[in-house]
Amino acid sequence: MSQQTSLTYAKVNEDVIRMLDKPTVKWLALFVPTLGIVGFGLFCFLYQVYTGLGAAGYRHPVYWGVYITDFVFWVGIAHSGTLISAVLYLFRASFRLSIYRISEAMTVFAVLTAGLFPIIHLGRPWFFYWLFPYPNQRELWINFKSPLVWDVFAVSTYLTVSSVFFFVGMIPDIAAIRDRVTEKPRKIIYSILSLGWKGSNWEWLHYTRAYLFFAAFATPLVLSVHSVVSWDFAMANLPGWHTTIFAPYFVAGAIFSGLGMVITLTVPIRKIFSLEEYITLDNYDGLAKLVIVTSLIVGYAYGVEFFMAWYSSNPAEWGQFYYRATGEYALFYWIMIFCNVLIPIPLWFKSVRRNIKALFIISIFINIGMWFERFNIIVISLSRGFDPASWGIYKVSWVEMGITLGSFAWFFMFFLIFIKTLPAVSIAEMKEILPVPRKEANGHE
Amino acid sequence: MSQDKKGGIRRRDFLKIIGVAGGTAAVTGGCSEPVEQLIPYVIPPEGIIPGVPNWYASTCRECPAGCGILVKNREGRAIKIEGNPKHPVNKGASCAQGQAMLQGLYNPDRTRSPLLLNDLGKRRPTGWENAQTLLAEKIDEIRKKGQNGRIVFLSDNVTGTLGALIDDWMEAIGGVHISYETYAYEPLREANKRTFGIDKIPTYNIDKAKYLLSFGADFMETWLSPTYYTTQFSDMHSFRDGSMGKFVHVEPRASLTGVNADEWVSITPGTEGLLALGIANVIVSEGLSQRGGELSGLLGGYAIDKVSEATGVSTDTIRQIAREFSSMQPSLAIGGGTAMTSTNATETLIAINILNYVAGNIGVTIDFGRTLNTDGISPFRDILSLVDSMSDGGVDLLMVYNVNPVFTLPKSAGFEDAISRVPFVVSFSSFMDETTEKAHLIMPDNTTIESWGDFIPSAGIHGLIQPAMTPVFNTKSTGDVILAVTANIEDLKEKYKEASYYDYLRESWKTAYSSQAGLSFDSFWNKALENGGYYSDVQPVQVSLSGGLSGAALPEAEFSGDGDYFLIAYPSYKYYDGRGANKPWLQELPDALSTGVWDSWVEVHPDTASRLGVELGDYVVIESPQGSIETQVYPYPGIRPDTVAVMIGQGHTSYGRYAKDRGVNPVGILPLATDKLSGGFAWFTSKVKLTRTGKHAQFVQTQYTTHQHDRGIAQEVTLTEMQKGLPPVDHELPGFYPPKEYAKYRWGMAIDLQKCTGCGACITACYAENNIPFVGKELVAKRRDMAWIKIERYFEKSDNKAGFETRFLPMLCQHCGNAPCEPVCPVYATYHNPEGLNGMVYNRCVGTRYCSNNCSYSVRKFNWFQYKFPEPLDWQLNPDVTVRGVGVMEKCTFCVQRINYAKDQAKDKGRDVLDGEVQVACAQACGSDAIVFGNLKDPESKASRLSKNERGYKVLHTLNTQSSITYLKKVKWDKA
Amino acid sequence: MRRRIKLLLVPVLSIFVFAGFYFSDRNAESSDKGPVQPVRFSHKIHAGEDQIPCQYCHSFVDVSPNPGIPSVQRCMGCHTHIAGRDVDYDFNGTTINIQAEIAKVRDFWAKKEPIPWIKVNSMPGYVHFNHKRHIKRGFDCAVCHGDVADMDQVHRVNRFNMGFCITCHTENARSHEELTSLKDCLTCHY
Amino acid sequence: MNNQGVLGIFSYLDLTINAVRKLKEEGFKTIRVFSPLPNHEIEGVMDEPESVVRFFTLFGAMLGASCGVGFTVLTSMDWPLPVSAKPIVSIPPFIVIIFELTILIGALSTLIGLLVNSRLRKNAPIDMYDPRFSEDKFGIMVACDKGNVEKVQDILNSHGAEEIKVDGI
Repeated sequence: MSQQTSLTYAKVNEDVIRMLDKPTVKWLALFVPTLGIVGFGLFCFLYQVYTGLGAAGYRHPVYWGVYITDFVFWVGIAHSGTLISAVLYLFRASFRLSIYRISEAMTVFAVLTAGLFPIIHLGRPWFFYWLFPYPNQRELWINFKSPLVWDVFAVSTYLTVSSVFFFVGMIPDIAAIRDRVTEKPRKIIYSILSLGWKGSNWEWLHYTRAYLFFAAFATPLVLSVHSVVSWDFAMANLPGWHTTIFAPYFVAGAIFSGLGMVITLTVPIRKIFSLEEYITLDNYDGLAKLVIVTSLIVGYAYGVEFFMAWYSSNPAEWGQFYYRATGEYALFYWIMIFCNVLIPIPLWFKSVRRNIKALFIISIFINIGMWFERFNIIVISLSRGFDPASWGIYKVSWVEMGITLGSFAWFFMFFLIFIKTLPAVSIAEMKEILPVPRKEANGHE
Repeated sequence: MSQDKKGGIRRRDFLKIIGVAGGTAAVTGGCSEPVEQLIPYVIPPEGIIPGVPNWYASTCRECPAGCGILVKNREGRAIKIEGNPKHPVNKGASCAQGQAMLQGLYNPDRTRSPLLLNDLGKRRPTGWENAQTLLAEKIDEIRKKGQNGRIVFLSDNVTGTLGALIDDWMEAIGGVHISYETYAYEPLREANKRTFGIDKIPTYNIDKAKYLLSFGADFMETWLSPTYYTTQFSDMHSFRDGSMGKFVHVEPRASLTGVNADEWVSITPGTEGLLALGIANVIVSEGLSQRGGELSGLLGGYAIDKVSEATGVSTDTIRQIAREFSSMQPSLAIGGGTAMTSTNATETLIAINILNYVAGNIGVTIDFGRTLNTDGISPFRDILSLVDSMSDGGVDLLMVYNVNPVFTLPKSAGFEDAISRVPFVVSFSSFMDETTEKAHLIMPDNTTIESWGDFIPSAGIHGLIQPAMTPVFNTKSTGDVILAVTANIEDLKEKYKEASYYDYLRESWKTAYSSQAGLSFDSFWNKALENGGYYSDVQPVQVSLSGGLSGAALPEAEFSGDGDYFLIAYPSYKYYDGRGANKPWLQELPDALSTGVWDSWVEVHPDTASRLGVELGDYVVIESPQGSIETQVYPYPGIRPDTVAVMIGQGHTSYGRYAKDRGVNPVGILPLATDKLSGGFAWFTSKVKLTRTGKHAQFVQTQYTTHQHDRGIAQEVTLTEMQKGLPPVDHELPGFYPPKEYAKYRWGMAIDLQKCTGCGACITACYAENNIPFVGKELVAKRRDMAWIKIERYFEKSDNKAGFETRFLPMLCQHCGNAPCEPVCPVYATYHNPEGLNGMVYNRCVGTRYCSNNCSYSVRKFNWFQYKFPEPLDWQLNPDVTVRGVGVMEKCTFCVQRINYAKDQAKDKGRDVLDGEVQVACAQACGSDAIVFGNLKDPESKASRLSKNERGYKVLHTLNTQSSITYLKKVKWDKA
Repeated sequence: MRRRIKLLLVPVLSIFVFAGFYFSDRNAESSDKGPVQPVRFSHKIHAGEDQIPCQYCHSFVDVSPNPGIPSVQRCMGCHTHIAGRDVDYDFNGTTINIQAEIAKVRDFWAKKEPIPWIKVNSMPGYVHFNHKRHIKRGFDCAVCHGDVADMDQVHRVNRFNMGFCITCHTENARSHEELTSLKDCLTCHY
Repeated sequence: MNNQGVLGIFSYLDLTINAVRKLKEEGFKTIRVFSPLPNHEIEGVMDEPESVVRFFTLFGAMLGASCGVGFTVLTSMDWPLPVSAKPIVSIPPFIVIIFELTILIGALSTLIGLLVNSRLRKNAPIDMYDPRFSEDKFGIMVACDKGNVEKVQDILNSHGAEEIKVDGI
């Protein structure tokens, strides 16, 4: 796809690298409060460690709550990044090009954020390393039958692979920055990060090949990670968790929420850095279509869950779903339905898909809806298990709110640093959609 | 555990005496190694081996029932109470109150030394010598006035040696001994006197009865001897050989005993006597019994229609009860609770006696041989005259022992004001209760566990009390104090030759009993110590109906106050008359019916609640002419719409941190009314107004549902179904993997729902055995209670007369063969042990809590905080059980420490563990034998045989968890 | 090129970290001299020179999970008669006077106070170790406590961590069934 | 031998391709083409052998899979702790671990493959570079002996090189 554009190779370099100029006051005005909120989140966590996990709002039988909701939410956010960068790369969908770097960064930072929550939610977080298999004098290993260990492996693999993918994808661009910046410290740092990249045909040969393999690894990985996360629930026998539909349902949900977050993030960046020529309406149109698809899948899953619960005639299962829609948490349930199923409906219209403001608002709703989806799945199911005598209601505490808030700030902190230090749009790949400079106007293509 | 410097409670001295090696138990986690000290004995006590428990037989004094107990002592500390199997009253069982005795012993709010009120109104510690001299001087001073009766010793019904000593002492110093029992059963004695000419309370043989008709008698809670009668009831009501006894409970409110009945008959307050006579009339007039012809004149006045109208009980029901009562022989009618606390109580109980007589139960299920030892109890009018005399300045010295009349008497009795006028009040209480607050001198008594003594609950049962540990604080047994004080009085110096109360006790036992046993005194004494007392058979006494009854009349019960609702202030099976309220285990033990904890509430019928516009947790004001109290509403279907009920025991204004300012005391607003004939205090005479306040708070419960929502958790079958025979069920569903094999042991349990009464003794026993922390109301409100075993209670719709039936189900870790919790733990902190236990390794747990999420039975608990045991409550901790630290999961372990101990002992003997050698704490405590623990691999073990019972089922068996616990369905009488 | 070498450091470093984890809490012979006790009691003199069997003082070791610390009375059983030589003695590098040390014990006895010994070998509260079972199985005290008879001041010879226990349990199991029960967590942790 | 480097800088791809083609015809073997983006035409004209990164990937993935199998099975057998009546070695749950390790080690090994092949392995005796290559210029570097420097310069010049640099050791 080649589009009408005034862009040239040099201008791409110019525009992207311009984003890395000295932080503006506006940027600092964003960054400093963000740091403050991260600090507050850290304080909440330390307070929780000091007093015990009771500082959070957990109560029998709801032993997982906001932290695991946050975990699944952030892992979900991560997913669309990999989808855009890897899966669409394999499908050669060119609308990904301008946004894939931002999504990939989002992936890495979201996984980085998500990875904190399993530790935050531990009763004894100082023993978190017991979850990793390492040789020890006790001669004890970990239980590979536990979905949580799968999680440990899946999330750490995901973090590693997506970071590598993110980094490798940036090498040529970092080299471009290196070649442009003049200040000594920046030059040195970018030189090191560029690993001496020169863009020779030999490098490109291995690079493209390796990149393809990374994409090929990342694609099943992205599907597996959220499947594994979903199995944290589906492997349990709890009504509301124990369903086979969970893996695809979660993957679709993850991509849905991730696309929402991509839109939420790119709209302001596009505006602030005047990237309208890079991130085009066509790009958003493509994203919006994906949003529709995933919204439909998620909506279908909501329906199927209900249907199966009714069809199974299992009192525990039906009791659970009836309760979701009518019980104490019904508001959250209907927020979820509203945000995830109803709100995306206008996207069927092209005019809405190409309306940045509308997209932005819809994306915010999707983020909210998907957070509540996880909350509903986790908390409502736990509130009503098999044994009615144990039923109980969960109430979120300020500590959990603080940490959740902190996690958002933590994510944005990385993002803000990223925007100012690394190329937010892929320089090398942007050039791929521009016409190659030729002496003779009608060359090969 | 490192030595604690603070506290100042002679901990060091204590350690010196007991010589603890190392600490008791430590917290998991943490890697710092503080300097630990090893404190050896100076002189090792005989027979104590550190690390090996010693058991001491003694007698429980938490309520007047006088059950036998065994106190487990480790390294000099009492750590567990169990029922004494050799004791005829409780036969090894115990109740929650008995289990919680240890929290009285180790209560952090105990009075730690004698206290003297100084001129500034402050209490200052003083020495024993000083206190004794002071008391002796006071006595001397008063005696010099030359007036008898100006010294009053107010105690509970102290039977046995101490009672005799007090009587003797009072006589010597010219004082009066008044025995005040909160629940004195005066109408019962009066009725027996009038009916049979015998002023005593008999033993009822519930176990021999096939039909039990209770008029308000809460025999599973407080009535006479609850553990004894619970055991008997369990026997009578258990299903065997195709039949079982039937139990009908008549009361305006379904008490815990009431909900355990096959039928609860709601009756208009104060008309129980009418119903009894009405039933008797049907029996006599329909010729259902040979007896009672001579009473037809009397009974003729109680025609069924008239009775039905007055009582609100349908004629069908009356007829049905009459027929069953006379045909299911032997039967038994008992009276208590509301039937015994209205103004016509004596007449009501006479009516019940007549009913028993008519059905031929006297001498069969009612045994006047083994009578309760109530002779010493002073009549209530003596208490009232004491109040008068105190108010008039007629008492110069009041000594209070083991009673708390300021709390247990209604305000209208004026005791509080009266006692303030006594110039010198001495309290022997070990706790700062409301009466002790009025005392000038406090001479704290040892608790039962620290003292020598004896107690005679009923004829032929001489329970011995022996100390199981040295006193925790600077307290002294009152017997010793009496001896010492007497020695300080100039002319009485030589009165008691014995140096200590222990010697006095031995002497008294020497004269009283040694000849009877035909043994040398020392061997008799040692045997008594071993058995927890001396028990002799008592010949049954035949009684006959006295002549004057035919002219007896049954007056109407009188109620005062202009409210719309009858107020039942009912005695609590947890706090008795309020004395249990300072024990956190009891506060945290969920009430069997409301599952409420740490507070009071008013039980209101749901219809009444909606009429008042209130719901669960709303505050209402209950107002009588004598005062008002404000408490939360608990809508309860088991109460008449015109009646409300509040539990006695809370609402302390003193009595330590756990009791003070918690809940309300309904006794406070009762009018001073008495039963007309016996003069006993009548609790059930008030009509109160209820007004909503608009205030609302969460009603802190441990169970927020009342229905099973078709989950089939607590199941039942009808008697007819049982008689036809149930189809055999295979509990082992096919699994994906082959079933697990066990070598020698598979520990398991059988729980008979037919027997479980919901009393909660198992819960408290579990707390005591397993170092389970109590967490307080605020955390229970967040459902963070740590109980390893809970009693689920469901009110299920039923076609019975009440419209609902109650099912209790003890829920604890099922130790599933196919446990959902195990595979999800990432670090193997929970796993399946080769003996079928679901192991929980605290120190490996990182706290992901996934196991609890995946536990279908929701029995896992999490340590949200580092829970505290305020010193010296931590002395009670079982050294064999790890004290769990913050952030780890915990749950029932099937008392693995006991299993390991039994295996260790068996290994010494070179054999395997035999059936019955391991008793888990809950099964041990259970009075109704509902919980049976044992090795399922041994086909002959009791648990194994019960597990194969046709009534057996596994909770949530469709999940194929292959749990080790088999529940036996409750058997229900079909609608007749 | 320097960068390339640095890259290689990553795997090397991680191997070090793992090895560190592995070896850091292996059993290392403690070179610690042990705590200084309130009375310089020499096990070397009592158990070594005088050949007093361990169980004479630690008398509950075969009947109870706790071995028992001798009461002061037990000390005085001998030291009523034995006042000790009035000689200097090299006690792990500190010079003490034997008679003076015994006098301390007599002091405690006179005051009827226990001697506050400092614990040398200890286990966390979540481990339930039973001395009786190990002694009955025929293990010598020295297996865990080292050659106490050769120590003046007793010091820790083995770190009693789980690796120490489990190695011994694995080596000494006589049958598969016994191994299962010896490696069962609930044998020690409850 | 081949210790001289000549670097030609081009603005247009087609000119670059032609220059390479010519150089190849002239028998120059050690040629490097710089470009700001990967390009198939350059790949085509250079005709380098297939990248060996794929073997790293394959080997890594296989190593990862076997690590996964070995790790799960051996550690489970090391101290058999039964959970929920499942066999000690129960394959289905292990598959997840095996899969994740396959990807992890496969990806890491690909990274190593990339680093080793494109950076660590020296494929030319001399390094020449111009910062504009990362922007919009193409470049051709030819390593040759001293005698051929001029010839190369000529070829590059004649094919439209905008700038030519020569470097030597």
